[in-house]
Amino acid sequence: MAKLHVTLPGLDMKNPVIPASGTFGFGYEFTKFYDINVLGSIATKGTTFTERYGNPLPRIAEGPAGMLNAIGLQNPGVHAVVNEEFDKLSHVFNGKVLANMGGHSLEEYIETAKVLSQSDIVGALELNISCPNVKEGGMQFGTDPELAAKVTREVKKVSSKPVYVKLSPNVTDIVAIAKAVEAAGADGISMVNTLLGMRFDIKTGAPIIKNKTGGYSGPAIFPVALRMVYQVSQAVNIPVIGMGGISSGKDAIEMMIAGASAVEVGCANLVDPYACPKIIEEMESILDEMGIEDVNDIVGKSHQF
Amino acid sequence: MAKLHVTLPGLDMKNPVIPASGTFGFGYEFTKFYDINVLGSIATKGTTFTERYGNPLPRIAEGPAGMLNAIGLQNPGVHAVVNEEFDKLSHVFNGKVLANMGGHSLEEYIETAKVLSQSDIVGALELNISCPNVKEGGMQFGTDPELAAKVTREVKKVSSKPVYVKLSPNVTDIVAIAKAVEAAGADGISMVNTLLGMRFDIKTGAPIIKNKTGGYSGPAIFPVALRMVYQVSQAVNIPVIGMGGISSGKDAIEMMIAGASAVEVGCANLVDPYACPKIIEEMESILDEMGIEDVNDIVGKSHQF
Amino acid sequence: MNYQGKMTISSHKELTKDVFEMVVEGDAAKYIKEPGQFVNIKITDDMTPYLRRPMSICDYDEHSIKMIYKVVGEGTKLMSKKQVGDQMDFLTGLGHGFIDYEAKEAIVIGGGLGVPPMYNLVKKLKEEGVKVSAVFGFGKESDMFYIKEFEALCPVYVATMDGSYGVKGTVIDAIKENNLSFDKYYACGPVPMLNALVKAYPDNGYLSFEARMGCGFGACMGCSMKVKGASYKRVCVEGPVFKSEEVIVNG
Amino acid sequence: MNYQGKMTISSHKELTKDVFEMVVEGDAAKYIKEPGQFVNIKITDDMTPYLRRPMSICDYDEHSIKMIYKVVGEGTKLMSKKQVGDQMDFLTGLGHGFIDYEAKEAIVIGGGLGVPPMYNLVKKLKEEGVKVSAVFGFGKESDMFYIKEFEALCPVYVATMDGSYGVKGTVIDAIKENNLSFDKYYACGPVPMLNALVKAYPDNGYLSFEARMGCGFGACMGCSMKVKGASYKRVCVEGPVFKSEEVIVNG
Ligand SMILES: Cc1cc2nc3c(=O)[nH]c(=O)nc-3n(C[C@H](O)[C@H](O)[C@H](O)COP(=O)(O)OP(=O)(O)OC[C@H]3O[C@@H](n4cnc5c(N)ncnc54)[C@H](O)[C@@H]3O)c2cc1C
Ligand SMILES: Cc1cc2nc3c(=O)[nH]c(=O)nc-3n(C[C@H](O)[C@H](O)[C@H](O)COP(=O)(O)OP(=O)(O)OC[C@H]3O[C@@H](n4cnc5c(N)ncnc54)[C@H](O)[C@@H]3O)c2cc1C
Ligand SMILES: Cc1cc2nc3c(=O)[nH]c(=O)nc-3n(C[C@H](O)[C@H](O)[C@H](O)COP(=O)(O)O)c2cc1C
Ligand SMILES: Cc1cc2nc3c(=O)[nH]c(=O)nc-3n(C[C@H](O)[C@H](O)[C@H](O)COP(=O)(O)O)c2cc1C
Ligand code: FES
Ligand code: FES
Repeated sequence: MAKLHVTLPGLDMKNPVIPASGTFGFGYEFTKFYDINVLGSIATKGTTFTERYGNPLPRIAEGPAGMLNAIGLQNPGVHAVVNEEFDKLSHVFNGKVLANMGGHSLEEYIETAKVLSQSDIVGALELNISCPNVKEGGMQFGTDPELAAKVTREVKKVSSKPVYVKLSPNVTDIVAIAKAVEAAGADGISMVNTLLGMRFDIKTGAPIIKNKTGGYSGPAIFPVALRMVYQVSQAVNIPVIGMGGISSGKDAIEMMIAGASAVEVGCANLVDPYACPKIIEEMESILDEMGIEDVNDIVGKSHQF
Repeated sequence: MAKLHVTLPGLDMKNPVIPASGTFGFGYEFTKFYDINVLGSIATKGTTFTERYGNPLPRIAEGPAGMLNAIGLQNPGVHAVVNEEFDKLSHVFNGKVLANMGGHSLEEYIETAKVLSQSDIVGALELNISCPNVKEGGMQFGTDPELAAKVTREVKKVSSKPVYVKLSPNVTDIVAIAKAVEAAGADGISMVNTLLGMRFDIKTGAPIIKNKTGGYSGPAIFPVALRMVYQVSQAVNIPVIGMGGISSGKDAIEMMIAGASAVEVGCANLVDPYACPKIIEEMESILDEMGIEDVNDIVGKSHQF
Repeated sequence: MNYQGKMTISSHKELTKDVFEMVVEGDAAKYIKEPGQFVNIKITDDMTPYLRRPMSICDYDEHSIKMIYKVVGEGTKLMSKKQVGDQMDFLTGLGHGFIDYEAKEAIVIGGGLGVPPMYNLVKKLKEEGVKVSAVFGFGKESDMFYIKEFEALCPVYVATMDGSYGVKGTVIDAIKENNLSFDKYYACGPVPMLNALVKAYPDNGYLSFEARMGCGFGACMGCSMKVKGASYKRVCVEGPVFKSEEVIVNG
Repeated sequence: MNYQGKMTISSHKELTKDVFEMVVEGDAAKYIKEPGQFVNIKITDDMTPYLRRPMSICDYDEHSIKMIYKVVGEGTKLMSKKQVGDQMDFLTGLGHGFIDYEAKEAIVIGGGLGVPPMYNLVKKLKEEGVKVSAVFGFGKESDMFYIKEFEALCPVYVATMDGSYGVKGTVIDAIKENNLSFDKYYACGPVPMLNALVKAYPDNGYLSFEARMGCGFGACMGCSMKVKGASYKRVCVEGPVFKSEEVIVNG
């Protein structure tokens, strides 16, 4: 049976499959469906320093082979996350989580990182500089290499845990941003966040999402995510956690071939609550069929061509 | 019955539906299926000054709800296009075409524009500064506002016909590029070209497309295209021809609501050779159902929200 | 714990233009606990439509679920083409429904596609000895459905917007014109109707809300509603039924 | 002019592991002109798989088309699940096939899934009075299919890579070991086989090529092949059959 175990900074995981931030809450909704200890890790819901209600409804729309969301980082604030959500989670999950965090401002990122990185259950931080759904902060940090480097550097200073920077695909040159955050001390890169999209109600003419634009994710963005992971993983020397449209074990393997050292699975969890365990099983059986003994052997296999 | 007639610079069209460049050859392949005079116009295959064979095979891959291509602007060169292809086309099509053109260099764009714009069948030029599939030129002109403005300005100088500039979606700020080409004299904007993507053969690990990356198009990119058309059409005062994933009359209407004054239909033609006539009919019946008498009334209807 | 499973269509018919009644059978039905809960359906096996479609439960038992739905878009259109014997993937027993059956005189209020979930509720209320009447609002007479089925259970009062049947106007007009008295009400329907009800009757009501949903089981925060006394509640987990006292009108 | 239409599956069976024979019926069959042409199939009604799937024609008449295909990916897997009575959308009569039947002694050469299109060709050649033999290459004995059907028409020689049946090696080994003489050959199979054939027999051959296709009818330039004496030819329109004289080996 193929070995799925992978080790990344701060994350020693029995397999490379991590539910993506925002699509798995703080984990325990899924305990209704399965034992979440089968997962490599969990990327928890984007956390900010202060509580956020998020954007007005509707927050959800659909596209071909994908969905749009504009949640707007709804979360109870970092103290409630650490004291309540992580506490609840620690009773049902014995691994380490990848604590996703957002912010309005550099200061908010720094303060949030301080608190999060002190929590025992946190293996590493995932610094979201790519949220398209909040007015200030969010994506703007992720589209400018200098700002991206700055927030990375400041968060690294205060974090006692490794820091993954989560990149936006809505940029001309994602490699430049990846290199900038690597130079600023990032321990890894998570990519990609959602593509900025819109849908309209043809009867009224209004955007379906109240916030107008939303983040597009799901199978539809898979080829774009693969391309970016391929480009970035060749350009940096830190591990890349790849995501965007993964919904099968085959997809996860393709993403690792593109250059990802682990994968996150996002909105597939919403459509099929069993998506992650199914992906883990399918990865194992495909690798077995292909005669590959260790999943680490396929990471970046495409780079030789 | 709803009026579908639209008038754009250089293009007086019985309806707003134009097959997109590269997915309709020089038109006559489709005469095997239907009378192409039902179309508003035709965006002809990207033409360069000298003949191009294009990229090695495989040039085609697939994604969820879409396809990737890396044709690489294969075409017989501008003189053969004007003398042979347009000549053949003029026997079966009595409208004006939108002559799509590409180039390696500023000089090639200029020389190509000179020749193309003198052809009678050409209503307007479509300046492709967004082809992701050629090594030099192509997309690089479309990702930098200054370069984009420069090529627009130079082509405008030599063209006797209106010039539409075709934008790449692979950018951080498409509005900046749109404004730059508007300021440089563009008569209209065509958008979007394909999203840069990749797929891998999980057995060998190699990219499926020989050229490695390809342009992703089809329904999967529709929400991204809508968002960009919405943003650009609000920021400029020249008409936008919207495209990216349109495959039904409903899609075409949604694109016009987003802000497009006409639409192009790309790879839908490849899957269903009757895509364009079906879209035209469906647009008419949806508008009738909605009680809208003139298709021009829905252009940019979303901007009021 | 598992409440996901394939259900097989055992009956499917059009009640009135574009409104269908569908009965599905399968084990996942046994996770339904109360009227007002909903199911979330993956209509096809492919990627389009991508998301599940939430539907209320009109009636249910251990092995079957009856739903009534209207064709409004791509997903419901595909659903309407399904045939007896076809299967769809269901998440069942979602959300919190109507659980307070302590009343003397109750009215159930349904607007359009808010009518169906009242069916099982009326049955439950009657079992508990509550005197129930139903007040339903429709656009026009030809939109009406399921009236006979309800009339077999309780008195039914109808309002139509164009006056083509019953009282002309809204459900509130029907309540007033018929001088209906009640100490509790239960409602489901479009948000403007729910808002109007909360304004007219701020207390002792239970109202079932809709929201576009990403998951239907609490994972995505796509359906959060601002309510009094809490920062927010999820329509899919804490709802879809909320107390009139906690609803923020036009929130 | 129209050569698009729904075809209905009238027979569908597995010949050997993952290799299926499917017969479809419908009017679009009448646009097929010659062996070696192909059809392009939209397997589902939805957006995935997005593109059509090209398939050679094994045999055909005015109303029906027989194909043999192997399950290699998502599209062919979905196809293999189709049942008699199901419909798929076809473009038919695509490409230029084998049209030169003037030979004394011909051999048809098929490698793997290149075997099926030879079936109707052998029939045509025999009708024209040509003496035909068939040479087929497979990986191993258990991959073989359709041999009996061909043996009913002409002598058949087989090569397997592992030697489990017939000559060990390639089709060229089989031609040589069996001392087959021929003044024309017709081939279909994987590109390395076609390249080897052109090298060994540069003249008087017709070879059918494959390419990943965007459209199958000449619109997208997805399938252009470099050939001698022209800047390029499209596999889907000018091909899939090319003369050995114009093929650029490893082009
Ligand atoms: C808890 C709950 C119970 C429901 N019960 C019923 C019922 O019993 N009968 C019935 O006919 N309808 C019911 N609805 C509404 C039903 O879910 C939508 O009509 C349906 O999802 C539309 O799908 P579509 O693909 O046909 O429309 P589209 O407009 O093509 O759908 C596009 C997207 O919008 C969402 N959407 C569209 N309209 C609504 C809506 N009104 N509410 C929520 N999401 C929507 C869809 O789920 C989908 O994600 C209920 C909704 C909720 C939230
Ligand atoms: C002219 C022509 C005739 C053919 N005749 C036959 C036949 O008679 N029997 C048969 O089994 N196969 C035949 N093939 C190959 C067949 O088209 C592919 O096996 C099939 O498209 C694979 O689809 P998939 O979804 O299962 O595989 P996937 O790998 O999932 O397909 C992904 C994409 O790659 C393309 N693709 C994959 N493999 C090939 C290939 N070998 N050639 C062309 N495109 C490919 C698909 O069309 C699709 O666009 C023919 C191909 C061509 C071009
Ligand atoms: C409903 C929803 C909420 C999300 N919230 C967050 C978030 O809080 N922080 C973050 O970094 N990414 C968030 N994302 C992005 C996902 O983590 C992921 O990057 C993206 O969805 C692409 O992966 P997918 O195609 O597998 O969904 C969210 C995505 C969805 C669909
Ligand atoms: C096979 C193929 C070839 C293309 N060639 C060109 C081209 O020559 N010039 C150009 O400007 N765009 C070209 N495009 C891009 C399309 O014109 C269009 O912008 C894009 O496909 C998005 O629209 P769609 O999603 O409807 O296909 C090509 C697209 C495809 C699929
Ligand atoms: S729909 Fe996902 S949390 Fe309610
Ligand atoms: S496949 Fe489109 S031109 Fe041949």
